[in-house]
Amino acid sequence: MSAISEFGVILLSAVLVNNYVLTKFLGICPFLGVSGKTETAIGMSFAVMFVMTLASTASWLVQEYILIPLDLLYLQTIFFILIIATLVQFIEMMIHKVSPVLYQGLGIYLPLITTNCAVLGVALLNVQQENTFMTSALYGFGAAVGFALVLILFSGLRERMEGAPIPDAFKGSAVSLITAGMMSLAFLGFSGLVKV
Amino acid sequence: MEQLLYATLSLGAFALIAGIVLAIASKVFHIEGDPLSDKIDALLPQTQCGQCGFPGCRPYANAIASGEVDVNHCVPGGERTMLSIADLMGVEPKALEEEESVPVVAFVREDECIGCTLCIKACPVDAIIGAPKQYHTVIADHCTGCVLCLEPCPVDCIDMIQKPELLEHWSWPLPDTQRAQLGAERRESHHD
Amino acid sequence: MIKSLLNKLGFASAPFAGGITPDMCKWTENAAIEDCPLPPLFIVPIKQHIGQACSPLVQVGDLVLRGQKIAKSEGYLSVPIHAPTSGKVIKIEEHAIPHPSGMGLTSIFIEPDGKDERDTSLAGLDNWQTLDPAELRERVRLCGIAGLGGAAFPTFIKLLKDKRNPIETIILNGIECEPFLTNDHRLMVENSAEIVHGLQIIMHMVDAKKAIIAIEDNKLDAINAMQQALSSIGNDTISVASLPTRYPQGSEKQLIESLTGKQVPIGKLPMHAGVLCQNIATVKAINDAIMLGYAITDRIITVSGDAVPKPTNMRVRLGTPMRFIYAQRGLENFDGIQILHGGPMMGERMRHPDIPVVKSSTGLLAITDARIKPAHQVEDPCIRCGHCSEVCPISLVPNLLADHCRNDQLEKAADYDLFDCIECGACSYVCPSHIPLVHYFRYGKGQTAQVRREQSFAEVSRLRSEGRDARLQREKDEKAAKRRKVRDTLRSESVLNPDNDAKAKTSPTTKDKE
Amino acid sequence: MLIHLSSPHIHSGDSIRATMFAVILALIPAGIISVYLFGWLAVFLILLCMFGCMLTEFIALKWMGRSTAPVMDGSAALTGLLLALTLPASIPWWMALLGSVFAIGLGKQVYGGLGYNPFNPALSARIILLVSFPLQMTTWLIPMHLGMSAIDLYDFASAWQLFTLGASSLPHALDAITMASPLGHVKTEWSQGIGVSEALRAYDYSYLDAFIGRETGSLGETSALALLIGGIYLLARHTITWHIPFSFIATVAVLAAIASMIDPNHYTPPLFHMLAGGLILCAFFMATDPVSSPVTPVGQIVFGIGCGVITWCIRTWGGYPEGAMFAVVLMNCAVPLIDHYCRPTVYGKRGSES
Repeated sequence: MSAISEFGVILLSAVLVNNYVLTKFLGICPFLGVSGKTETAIGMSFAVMFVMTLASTASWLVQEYILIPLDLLYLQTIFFILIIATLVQFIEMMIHKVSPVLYQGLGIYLPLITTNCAVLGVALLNVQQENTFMTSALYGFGAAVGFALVLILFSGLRERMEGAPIPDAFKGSAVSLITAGMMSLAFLGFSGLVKV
Repeated sequence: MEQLLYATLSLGAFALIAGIVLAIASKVFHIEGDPLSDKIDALLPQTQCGQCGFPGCRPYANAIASGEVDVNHCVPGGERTMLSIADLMGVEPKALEEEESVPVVAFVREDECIGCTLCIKACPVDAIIGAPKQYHTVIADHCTGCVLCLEPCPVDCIDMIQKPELLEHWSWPLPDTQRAQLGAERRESHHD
Repeated sequence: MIKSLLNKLGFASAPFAGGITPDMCKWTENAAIEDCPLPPLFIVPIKQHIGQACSPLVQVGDLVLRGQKIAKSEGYLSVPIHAPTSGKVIKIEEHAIPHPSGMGLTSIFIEPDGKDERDTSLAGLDNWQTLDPAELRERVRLCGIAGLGGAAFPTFIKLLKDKRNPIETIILNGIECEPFLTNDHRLMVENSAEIVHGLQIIMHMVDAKKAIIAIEDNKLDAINAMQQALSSIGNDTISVASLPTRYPQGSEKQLIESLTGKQVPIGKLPMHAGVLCQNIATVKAINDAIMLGYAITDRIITVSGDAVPKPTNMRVRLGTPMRFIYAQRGLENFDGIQILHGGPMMGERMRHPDIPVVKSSTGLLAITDARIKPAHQVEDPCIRCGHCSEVCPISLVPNLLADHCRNDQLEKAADYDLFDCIECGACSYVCPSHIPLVHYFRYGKGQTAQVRREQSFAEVSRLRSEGRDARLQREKDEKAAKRRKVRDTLRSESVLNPDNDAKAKTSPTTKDKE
Repeated sequence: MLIHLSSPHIHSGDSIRATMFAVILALIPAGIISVYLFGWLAVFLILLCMFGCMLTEFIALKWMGRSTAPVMDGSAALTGLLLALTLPASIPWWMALLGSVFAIGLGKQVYGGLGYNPFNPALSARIILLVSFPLQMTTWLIPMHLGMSAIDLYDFASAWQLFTLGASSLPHALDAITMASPLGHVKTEWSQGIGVSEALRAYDYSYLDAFIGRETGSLGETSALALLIGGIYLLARHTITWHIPFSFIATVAVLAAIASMIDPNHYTPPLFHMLAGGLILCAFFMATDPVSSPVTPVGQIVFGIGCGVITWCIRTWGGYPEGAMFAVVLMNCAVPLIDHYCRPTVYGKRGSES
């Protein structure tokens, strides 16, 4: 398989087939937390894309050039969390400067990207799958795009549900989770699309 | 032992690098002032009435921006102001502290006015004119209905009267149909 | 056949977007215009146009003549009001006007003396061809002419000859796409010569090269009448265009698109597209104002609807109460009947018949509750069928827009182009869920206007408050500076003369009290 | 009468009920074909699903204390009919009933009833069933006209037995009454290295039969002819517009044409794609469900193209042989965004930009 088509397969797999939110159920917290408004969701998507792509490349570098040579694999989680936390702090300051409204809109969920299990999950899976530098960057980016895709789609659906006379028992998280479940079922349609 | 040294050193070094990066970033992205409170201030009705417990609209805006107070203390702004601030801040709307009232303006019963100028001093928007020992009059177009002039008046000659409804300002109410009521219910549910 | 099939499949190429073809119910198209007798009392509101209200020129007890100016215009966007007949002013007070709010406006009550004498102070301008357009324009304003198509926009404003925006084409709007209404139709059949003459006058006024008389193809006799009137004067700069019947073709912007293929840009006027649109009845009124010196005191009104025993078209004096007009056509009991002022698509429902007709009154309909009910059913949820956006002549997405209005999301509504809506009602007409979309848009527009008023008021208040704070600060500073100065001088003085000390201390405090 | 009555004061007379019954009417030809293929079984399933949906709607509304009038507006009956037409004939009755409950309960009433469901209720239920019971949902009975089936479905009693007690109660082996669908057949053969044309020849595939509907599949998806008759009726009645069906089917056809030109041995030809599986049913009746599809014409075309691309991709490379219903539900997710970004150009904007 040529390099380009391999990259394509990795992207497709990370975005659609093995979507982190809908098939691996990682990153559910921001998925439910910041999907109330499309604008906020788009902001969050870019933030996560930034963090995830950089985190997966940085963690690959750390893994390859610090942890393995020094035989410190048991420090993997701490190192990765450190990387992610730094990146999140960085983007938090940046968003606060660039868009105070988005900063307010994201609220607590912005620093919580640190504990977004999808980010750590991507970093860990990357080293587990023994990806190369390029593929891990691509994988991180693809996973982030997949996260962004479903987050934005979901925010659109939730905005539409805003004015609906949803039965009291299902208002709020209940109907959101049902919708997410339905999206997850629909994404099952992509299963088997690429064999990785 | 050597292993432990490597671990400590590498982690320490890495943390140091991260710290330096963040320190530089915080310099680069340093923010002057608070753009958020400007935005909130623009949403407030500027009655300067002090019913929120702050000495005017700007201080209240600053307090909201810093997260010190809830968004539901502005009485004259009513529900719409509360909802738009809550929307801006990305917080859950809260019920208003007090019920909204009809818009009013102050009116001085001129035959009773003794011309003490106390109300003129109290008015936050300079909407009362008059000189010492002369009748005072409220400029109805500028009065915000803040009622701050009632208290200082020694002879209680100021009334709050309902703002006259103008034909040009009339607007269609929501249709009195099924879903309009649902919408109203939904808005009411913010109150509980 | 093929065309109608294509139409149904949505392939049709249309002169303007959207549109509907409702049952036209033109029951009175063959009914000749009848004169409505004088009512026992006229009620003349001091504002009958878009713009600023007039201020009364007469007092209670004054005797007036027909066509005499009884209220003068205030501001630019305003035209004066004239007495509909000769008689006596018996009172000036607030009275209900044709407005959906049911609210009132200062009105002049005139009791006719039955002589119906005309004010002859304005002479005809037979030599209009040699006169300056500005002079003719002033005459149009003086005669109180406002758009008689229903909008009542002061006509003289549109007749401005502007070098930057030269008028190429005048469009004479004889579309009358509202169901039921036939007043323009009958006027074209009966007064075609005056209409053409009036058209020539305004062509002279704005120096237009050509004019098109636009008539829908369901008014063949009107098309014939206009063509005959044109051929009798042998004018080849004016043409008659027959357009397929479709609502809302009579809307100015849609008509311009139908005829020229051009759209009037958002925020611009037809004159920016080189077009001037005038209504049939308005042009007739201009002709009378120039040729006879007549101020506008009457207009043609279609009296129709399934609750009117004898529907017809009538020449009615402005200020005649609706109840009197209906009574002329045999309708006296209004139980179970809704009164509409204007056509059924854009007209407003009146709460009672004791309201006078004004310059914007194109029709008076009386519809039974049973017939009006389907249009005002309790709404079902929107099934998003999209019929509303198909028929919207502005290409809005009415169902989403209505959602935003309903939920008070006014900024979103503005983003969805709420303010481009012309409230033609096509969306509400086709909605299978009976959602009163236009009502929601009106609500949204009203709320937005309210918010804007509040915002500008808040802005003014803030400036005043800041000004006051600054003033107080300044006074404080000044006082402090003064005090400091006094203290300094006292200190230097007290060294010399200790007796002054006590006196000096009190002086600033007394000043403070003032 | 209300106090504030805004214009307009006349109405076209259109209603939700009329719309729903028009769609039900348009599905009658497909229903007839299903009875022709699967005998009484089709009748049982269609009635069960329609009844199940209406009953669920009634119970849900009653439970929530809302008016039960919407039960009779035809939308629940339509959902039931559509669901039944997407089910394989051999499905156990309780699964069909479960599907009806899912369709109305989870697909519609949870969101507040008619007009608020983001996903097509019938297809939501279909997907839930497919994921939950993959075997039963991909078992296809041999249609009656082939004369090869071991049971006679035109016989009320034996059809009833199969319907109530399931295939295991029959004396025959399952193989004796079931066969593969064309899409599934081609996919399985390819996985064993057999090319398209050969696989179709082995299947005894005929385009004419596929067009008329003389093949196996879900109840209502087999006959392109019957579905087209219904679809054209809806187009002529102006219940749906051409945008979604046309762009959906055309996209699949174009992609299939390009692919089969490149490698005719691997990729099936466009006509096969158009006639196979639930494409036409989905394009005319599922994707055009007004509630879960975009409002604006441009949005509808985007929606249709999206459905087409996903359908073809899943059919060609995916794990499932048929992707049309996944495609529609996936695109349903994107409808709010499509609606927001594909609004038509408002009058006068064109002019003001130039």
